[in-house]
Amino acid sequence: MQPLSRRQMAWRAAQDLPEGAYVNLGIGLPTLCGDYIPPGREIVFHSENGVLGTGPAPKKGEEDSDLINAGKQLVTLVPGGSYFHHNDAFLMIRGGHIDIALLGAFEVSEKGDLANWITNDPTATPGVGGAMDLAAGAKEVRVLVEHITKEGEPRLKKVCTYPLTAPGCVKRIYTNFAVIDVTPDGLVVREMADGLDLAALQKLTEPRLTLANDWKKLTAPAM
Amino acid sequence: MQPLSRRQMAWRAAQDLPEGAYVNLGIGLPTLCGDYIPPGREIVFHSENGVLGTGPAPKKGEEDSDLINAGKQLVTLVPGGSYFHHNDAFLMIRGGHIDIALLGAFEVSEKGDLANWITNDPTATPGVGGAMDLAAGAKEVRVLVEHITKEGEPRLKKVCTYPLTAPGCVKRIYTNFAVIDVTPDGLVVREMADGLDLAALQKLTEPRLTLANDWKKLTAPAM
Amino acid sequence: MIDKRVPDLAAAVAGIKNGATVLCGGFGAVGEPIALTEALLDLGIRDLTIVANNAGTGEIGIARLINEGRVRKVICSYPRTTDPRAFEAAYKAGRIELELVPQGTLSERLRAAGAGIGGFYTPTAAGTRLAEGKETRVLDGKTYVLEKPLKGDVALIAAYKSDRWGNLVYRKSARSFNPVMAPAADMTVVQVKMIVDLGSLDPEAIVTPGIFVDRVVMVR
Amino acid sequence: MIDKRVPDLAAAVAGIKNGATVLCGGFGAVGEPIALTEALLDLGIRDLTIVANNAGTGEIGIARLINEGRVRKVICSYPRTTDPRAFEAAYKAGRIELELVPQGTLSERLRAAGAGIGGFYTPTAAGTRLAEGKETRVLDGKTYVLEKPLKGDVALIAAYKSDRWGNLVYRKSARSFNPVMAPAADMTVVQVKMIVDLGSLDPEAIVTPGIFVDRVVMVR
Repeated sequence: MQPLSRRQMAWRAAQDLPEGAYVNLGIGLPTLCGDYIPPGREIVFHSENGVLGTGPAPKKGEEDSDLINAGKQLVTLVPGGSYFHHNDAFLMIRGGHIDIALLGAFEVSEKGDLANWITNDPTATPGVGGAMDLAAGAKEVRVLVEHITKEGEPRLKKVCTYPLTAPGCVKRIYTNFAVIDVTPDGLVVREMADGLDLAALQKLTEPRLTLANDWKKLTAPAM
Repeated sequence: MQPLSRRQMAWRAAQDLPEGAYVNLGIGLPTLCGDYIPPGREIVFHSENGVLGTGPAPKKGEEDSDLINAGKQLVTLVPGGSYFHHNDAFLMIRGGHIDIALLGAFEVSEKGDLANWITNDPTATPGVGGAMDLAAGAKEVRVLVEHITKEGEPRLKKVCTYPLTAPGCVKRIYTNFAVIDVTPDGLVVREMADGLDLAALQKLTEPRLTLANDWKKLTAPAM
Repeated sequence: MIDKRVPDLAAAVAGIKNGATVLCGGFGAVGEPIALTEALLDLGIRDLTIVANNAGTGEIGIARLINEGRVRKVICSYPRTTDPRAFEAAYKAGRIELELVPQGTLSERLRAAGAGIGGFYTPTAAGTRLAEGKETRVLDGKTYVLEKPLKGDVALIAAYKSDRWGNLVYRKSARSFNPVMAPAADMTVVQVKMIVDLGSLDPEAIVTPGIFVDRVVMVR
Repeated sequence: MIDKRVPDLAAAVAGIKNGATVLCGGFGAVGEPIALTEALLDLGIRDLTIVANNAGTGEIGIARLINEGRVRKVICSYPRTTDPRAFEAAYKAGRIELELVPQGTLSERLRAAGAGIGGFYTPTAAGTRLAEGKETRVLDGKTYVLEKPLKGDVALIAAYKSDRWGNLVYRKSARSFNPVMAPAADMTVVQVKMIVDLGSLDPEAIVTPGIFVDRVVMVR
């Protein structure tokens, strides 16, 4: 089996971002997608701390400590970008102006329920940030997540075991093994990594999977 | 008897606007107050169409058709003034950031109910503008109104006969005959025009008036 | 390449349908998108609901739509603006419906539509005729009226400058309702005096980011 | 003459009391009013409720207040920011209370306080643990949670430039929560990098008009 690396997962999700889309990239893995937009495609990245049009990390010596993204990394602003306050940033999110929110996850259910803000560890400090606003407000929510935990547990669940971020919000899931759509008929596999068949993928997934007739091999360039 | 002229009424109300106050002047008579601020006193005028720091009418040849006040008259901007959109203009009003709204009125009740947006004429086109927001939202509402109608009817009422703009909002009333405060004990006369006594003023006023111990003569310069 | 510029007014208003709810920016005639509003006439559409602060001035813009019988209803705060003859004639003849909304409530309802807020409690109009039939509620000792979002099928906006992404700046008090309405409709169309190169508007001073804009047309 | 400038940090925070609810602007350490926050220490006050997006970074600002035992409660969206050791230690020891609010709801609750809105219905958190115990309501077919305004006794704001009227501009993403909090408190105090002459800020680009500001102190 040839699962994707984390950077390959980000690459794969980035390929599906359409020209002209307003996109919010969640903290962590999703943020990497910004590095893999196909050349010539214009996409506007929204950051919930009040930036539209975030660009790549600054060059050495050109860092500006007042310009960060939601993950508190130093970024740049592309031509055409703008600054605004938190209320307008979340007006954009809650008001359905963000075309795609690409988020990380702990678990996703077969109904598209998303759990990505807290585990069941009572000793952990909770934190929610903008996750619930993005999950409830973006026009479309896509998730980028490793298919199984380090312990081998599936992250795609019949019912989430962790507290929800929002019910029924996820439309597409990118994992290191597959690309899966959440549909009214359940989870539909659109792409599978080389060396996997549906039976093997099903063993690593809790809810029932259906294979799309036109399914493809999940591939990404070496990186 | 020496009632004040309309310009003198505006002058009198303007004298009470304190240094540093943020003030909204209603359309019509209240707008004239801007002309009578004592020299050296800095007051910031708010206009609900998105201007803070409106100044006097422009000089001939310096008019800018994009710069008007709420009454749709051409105005200027003073140094330190700013522009914003309607939502922020009404955030200022509704959120209690306007220190004083000085409004016109059809009627005011002894409880401080204000009626200034519509009469009982069923053939008139109704219009409310920002009147209800100002009446409900300003820190203090003061009214500038002629004491009686052209027909000699008192405008200060036990109960307003016209539909309300807001209940219980008026704190002080400037008329051409008197300056009157709305208090929990009813209407208290602070100033009366030359030649009036309480009995004469009471005849022109529906609710019971009390004369303040330290009442003064209502005077204004000739203009 | 993101390019929201369209070549002419016909392209700017293409696709707007009979019965549409049309948000029209401005305050009186200042900041009113007059060219866009009048371009609706050539579409031949009717039964429009117009949302604006006023109900048209003189014989241009909204007033012209009303005079030509295209407007079924106006939602506004103050129809009696400078020279309201078109609205007054239609209203007195019973040819047009009026929903009167306090100016701040109008603005906040538009914001709610743009911000994904399902409803809000405002103190404005509590205890008055304009709150009749609406839910009221005492919160923290004060009486509030429940108001609902007001969303447009289309917003017609007038701005000063734009770039090809649809970022907008305005001039002085011509800002008014325009930035409030831009996020509040399914499609937002803007008439501007000038289109500048991408990156030449100050990112600190952009008032309406392009995310809220679908089409931009230059009208001199 | 309106002059909101004060000479030093002590004058800027004078009068803030034990038990105050203090809104602190910024996002993480960017745009955080660190000098003002630390000036609270010299007042000797305690039992503070801090409202901020995060709960302090490293050992400065809010983190320092927490380390010195001045904070009873934090209302924030994300205490686990870069280097949250001060909050984490206090939280795990049970010395500090946490009210976790989704970031957009936090921002909207602050706006409601500044805008005189008594409550609002947001879709955020509907169907989740953070809506437990709150009123929910279906409006136009969608489930919303009723949220209430969040008002401060004082707001501590960091801005880039000011004038003597308290008009403010910010720099890049250091804007964040600062303009949202400025209208949301009984008293708003601002630390700025530069104070300029009245009239030299572009009136089209002022982000926080001085009406929301009570005191301005320059901190280099």
